Amino acid sequence: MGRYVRFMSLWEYANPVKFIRTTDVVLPWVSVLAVLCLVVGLIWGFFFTPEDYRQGSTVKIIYLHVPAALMAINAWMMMLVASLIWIIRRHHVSALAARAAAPVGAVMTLIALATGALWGQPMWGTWWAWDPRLTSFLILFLFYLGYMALWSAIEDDDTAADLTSILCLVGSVFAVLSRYAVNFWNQGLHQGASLSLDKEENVADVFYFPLLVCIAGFVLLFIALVFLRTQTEIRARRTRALIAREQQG
Amino acid sequence: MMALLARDLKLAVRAGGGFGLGLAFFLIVTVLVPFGVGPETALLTRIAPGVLWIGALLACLLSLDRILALDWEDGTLDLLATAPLPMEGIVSVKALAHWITTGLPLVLAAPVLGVLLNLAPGGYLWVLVSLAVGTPALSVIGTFGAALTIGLKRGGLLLSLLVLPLYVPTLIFGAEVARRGAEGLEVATPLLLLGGISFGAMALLPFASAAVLRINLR
Amino acid sequence: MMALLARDLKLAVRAGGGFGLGLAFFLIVTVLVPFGVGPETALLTRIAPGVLWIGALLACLLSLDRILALDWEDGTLDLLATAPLPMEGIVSVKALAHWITTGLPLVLAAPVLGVLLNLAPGGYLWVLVSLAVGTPALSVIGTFGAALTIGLKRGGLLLSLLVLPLYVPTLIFGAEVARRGAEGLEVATPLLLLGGISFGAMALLPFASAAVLRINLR
Amino acid sequence: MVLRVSNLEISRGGRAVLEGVSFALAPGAALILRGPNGVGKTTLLRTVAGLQEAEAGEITGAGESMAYAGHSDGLKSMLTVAENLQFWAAVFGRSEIEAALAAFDLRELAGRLAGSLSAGQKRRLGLARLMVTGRAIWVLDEPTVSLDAASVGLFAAAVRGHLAQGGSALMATHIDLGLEEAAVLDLSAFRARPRAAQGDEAFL
Amino acid sequence: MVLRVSNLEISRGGRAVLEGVSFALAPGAALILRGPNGVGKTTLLRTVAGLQEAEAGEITGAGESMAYAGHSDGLKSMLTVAENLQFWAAVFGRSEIEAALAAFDLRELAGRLAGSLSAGQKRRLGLARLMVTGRAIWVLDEPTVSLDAASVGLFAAAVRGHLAQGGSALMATHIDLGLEEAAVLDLSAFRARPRAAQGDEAFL
Amino acid sequence: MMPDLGKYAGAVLSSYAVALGLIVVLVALSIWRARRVKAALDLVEKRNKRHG
Ligand code: HEM
Ligand SMILES: Nc1ncnc2c1ncn2[C@@H]1O[C@H](COP(=O)(O)OP(=O)(O)OP(=O)(O)O)[C@@H](O)[C@H]1O
Ligand SMILES: Nc1ncnc2c1ncn2[C@@H]1O[C@H](COP(=O)(O)OP(=O)(O)OP(=O)(O)O)[C@@H](O)[C@H]1O
Ligand SMILES: [Mg+2]
Ligand SMILES: [Mg+2]
Repeated sequence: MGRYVRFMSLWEYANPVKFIRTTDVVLPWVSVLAVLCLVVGLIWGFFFTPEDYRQGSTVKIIYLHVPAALMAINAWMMMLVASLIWIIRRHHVSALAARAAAPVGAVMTLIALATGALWGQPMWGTWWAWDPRLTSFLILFLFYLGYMALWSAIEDDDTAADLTSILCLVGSVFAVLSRYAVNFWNQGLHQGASLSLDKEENVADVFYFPLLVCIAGFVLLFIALVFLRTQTEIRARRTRALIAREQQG
Repeated sequence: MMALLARDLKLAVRAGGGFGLGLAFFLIVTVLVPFGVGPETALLTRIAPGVLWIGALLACLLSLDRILALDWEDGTLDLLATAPLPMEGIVSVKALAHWITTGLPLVLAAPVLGVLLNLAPGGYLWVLVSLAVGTPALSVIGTFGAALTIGLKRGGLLLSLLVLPLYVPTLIFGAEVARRGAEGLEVATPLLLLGGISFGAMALLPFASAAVLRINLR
Repeated sequence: MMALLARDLKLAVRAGGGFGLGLAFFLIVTVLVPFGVGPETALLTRIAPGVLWIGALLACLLSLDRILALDWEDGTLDLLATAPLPMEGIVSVKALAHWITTGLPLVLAAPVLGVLLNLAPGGYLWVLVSLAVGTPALSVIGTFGAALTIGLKRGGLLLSLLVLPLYVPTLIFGAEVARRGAEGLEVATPLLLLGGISFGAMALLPFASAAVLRINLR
Repeated sequence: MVLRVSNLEISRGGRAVLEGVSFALAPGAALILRGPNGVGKTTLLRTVAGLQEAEAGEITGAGESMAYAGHSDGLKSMLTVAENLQFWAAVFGRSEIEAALAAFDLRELAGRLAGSLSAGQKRRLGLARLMVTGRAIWVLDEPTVSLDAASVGLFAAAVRGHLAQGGSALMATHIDLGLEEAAVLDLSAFRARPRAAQGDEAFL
Repeated sequence: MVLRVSNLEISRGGRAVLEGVSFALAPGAALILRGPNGVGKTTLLRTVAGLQEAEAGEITGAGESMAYAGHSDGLKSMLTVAENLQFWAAVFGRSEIEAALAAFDLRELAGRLAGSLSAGQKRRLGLARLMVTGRAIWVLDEPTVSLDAASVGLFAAAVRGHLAQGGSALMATHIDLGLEEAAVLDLSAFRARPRAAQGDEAFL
Repeated sequence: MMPDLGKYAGAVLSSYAVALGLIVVLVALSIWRARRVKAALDLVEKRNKRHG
């Protein structure tokens, strides 16, 4: 017999069947962990953290707002990587994973926007300001909308995958450009990054740890949803393929 | 008649039917305005009612070519013309379907988008009311324009051009209601006039649209 | 290449070719704005540069679907794809033709429409310059969107949806140049950035458009 | 109801096309229109269907008892076969579509989206539409385009059934439909003398 | 240049259509593709023309020496006949259109707008386009649709002239073209086993 | 048990409501569609096995 292959290549998971089999095993665990983290983090944050001396109880919004904002960007990043994989190696699963991630990312963006707006009313006295960070999130939301609209408008699956991948690439470039443009256009109210390593601006530890748990929860939730939705896309595609074969033969 | 309405609504929500695109367009135009005129909130508050109205109008405008053109291209209109439905009824139902799939979502979304433009607190109600009263007129007038330009290849731009002047009175009174509402002034007069336009358009324009459509089907 | 450009320009000016429709749309949108936001001149002066930019952008947008769709429908694109022209060249020429027939007239008309909006005296030059530098980017980006949505029935609204977010940086810098110019501030930085976007889009996007078009022709 | 066309004169795109066309179509009868491309068959049928006006002459008996099927089928690709038929049945105030599905061998396809049908299947659906209208006079423009032999047979059977129930059919076609009982009218004989239509004539 | 197709496998809309198609087309030769509707003639020709990719197999010798004419003619209705031809000549780096006009009896129509032509005249103009490309291998999809007998004769003569000059032609058609010297390939024999195209196959 | 949220109760509670609501809707839709698609696929697969 040939040499025993110890490590399966990562690309093996690009096989739809293998993907479904593997994720079927992993999915329940990820889901349970996600729920666990979310419940623990949110309860901890909501019930057992003190009020901030400046922001009062509104600081509790951070446990939803920051994780959602992070996932909104990470989801797009993931779609970008998946699109690149599809363009270069043409693995169907990655194209479908990108498709599956888009609505999740869009909802995360929406959550960040909504919680931010609700936060802004007490803090800044306005629901909405054309702050660069808020504005670029709004633009990100528009990109999600366009991406999803294009997917649903094209009938042929591979064509849709090709076109949306290119849109994702071009869109990423323009999203970054927009970010700079918006920064140039209006200097904002929003605070800077808080999780960065320079300690000056960072939130206090009491808020920090439950926040980390919540972020973990959102990441796991994202992974679980993307796995589930990718499975769904694969199955839908397989159904279409089988029906097409029936009709032909 | 009901069958036609049900079918149009069904087609709009099926994949690729374009439901929600008008809404997304409205959102985007609203977002673009601050990029154009600058981010000062006081300024935005002042122009918010007008921008919302113009945005809704443009979103309506861009979806007009779907009202009749698809049915024209695949021959459905020819067949409907020989069916036992009055042409006036057909165009009215088409306008109604357009309003339900485009105008109504715009009406409901406008207050949310008002947040982005720092609409004055008193304005939300009146923006909603003025759009609710005014958008039916936009759909009916737009159907007339669609009937006029049917059969022209890529006639979208011409359609916009024909319809925009017809939209002027609706826009003037609609935006006036919204603006006065936002500034806390009396709104009864423009609202009445707006209602009058909407009502008049709904009552009379279908006859013109039907006539135009019959001519174009020849 | 030159033949393609010449043909596109000829088609645009022949009866029914749609030349001038973009301009007319620009005019109408500009005229509608005072109806929407009210007639105070001070307010109009302030928003004039932004309105001109948004108007130009929308006029561009509405004419995008003519760039490629007509050639797609009558089979010309299939034949061009088998002709000895690189696809990148084809889309670039198409974008150029669109700019000459739509962007250029808008640039020239903008100062005239500025009068209607009480543009500040210093603004005329900079509105003109910013549009001249920025509209090529609009055409090139729009060609990319048109290539993406080709073959979709009545894809006009989807096209708008895809293209508008891509227009954001151009609009921001363009309007910024115009606004700063009108207020007598320094314009060099945004103008440079605008030029950079225009230039980058012209240099790189045709490759994306060509790739998309090849996929859609399959 | 007898469809009666007398001394009809029609024009298209500003030019007179046919003149002096007369015929009558009694219940139970079928009439096939023939003639080279561009002679005016489509124009004549559209006039009979009331979609365009005649320049002169009279048409009686069509109107409310007539169902028209033109070059395009008026199908929505995003609706299923059954939904398409149900829609047209509802428009004509009816609801029964089973017989129509059966007559054109569409039962198996009833759940498929119309957009996923082949050209011939689409055409069959377009013809099935006639049966759900419940109208007596069928006015058909090249009904068998893109149909294979078996489907043409289905169509001929459907027309025979329709005639047997007292209906009638007026059809333009280049193809042999296998309907020997139908009368044939060649339109070449009615070509209009070259002249402008009435709209233009006012300027001559 | 010999056009050589070997063991070609093609798919359309996610389904395999033909497989194992092989043929060679030498200069001076013509090959006619036959087969029922939907067998995959159009798909095969588009693949040869490079407009879509093959699933498997090889095509050599096409590319830069090939001119394609599909179901649509790519005419602009707002340009005149001569302007349409001049445009295509310029695209292929040439300028001579007289011979093409003459070959398809279009001289008298040269100044008319293409939009005002009849369907058959439009098709003649579409075929004349081939002659101004100067390409050696013609790839034609149903070239004689809507042509009358005389025009089919003009087309056959044009093809013969092209072959005599060392060109070659690959044509799909349902109609008899009057080209007895052409070889015939019936595609029915190459129908693909029912299965999905590669894109879908990953999911089966 | 309920912490005192002070004057910002509205903002905090409504952000939790909105965010959790959106998440629940997303999860529910995902699961619903997953079930439906899986059922459809099972149906087709069974049919295919039966016919060979
Ligand atoms: C409405 C839209 C808003 C969006 C899209 C948004 C976006 C973001 C993003 C992306 C982050 C993550 C930053 C990072 O950690 O690197 C963040 C964090 C944060 N945002 Fe917002 N934000 C919005 C509104 C607000 C409002 C109104 C407030 C009110 C004060 C606010 C307060 C915060 C705080 C406290 C953090 C976390 C701590 C920090 O990272 O500094 N945000 N927001
Ligand atoms: N839209 C139009 N504008 C101008 N002329 C037209 C138009 N449609 C048809 N014609 C002309 O009117 C005449 C009659 O056309 P018609 O379609 O009735 O012919 P037909 O007998 O149905 O032909 P076919 O057998 O090809 O269907 C033709 O000479 C044609 O050129
Ligand atoms: N756009 C499309 N999407 C999906 N399937 C298609 C598409 N076009 C064609 N097909 C299918 O592909 C197969 C081959 O089609 P093709 O057009 O190559 O046939 P053809 O031999 O040229 O037929 P015809 O003689 O009618 O022109 C057919 O079964 C058809 O149903
Ligand atoms: Mg005809
Ligand atoms: Mg074919």
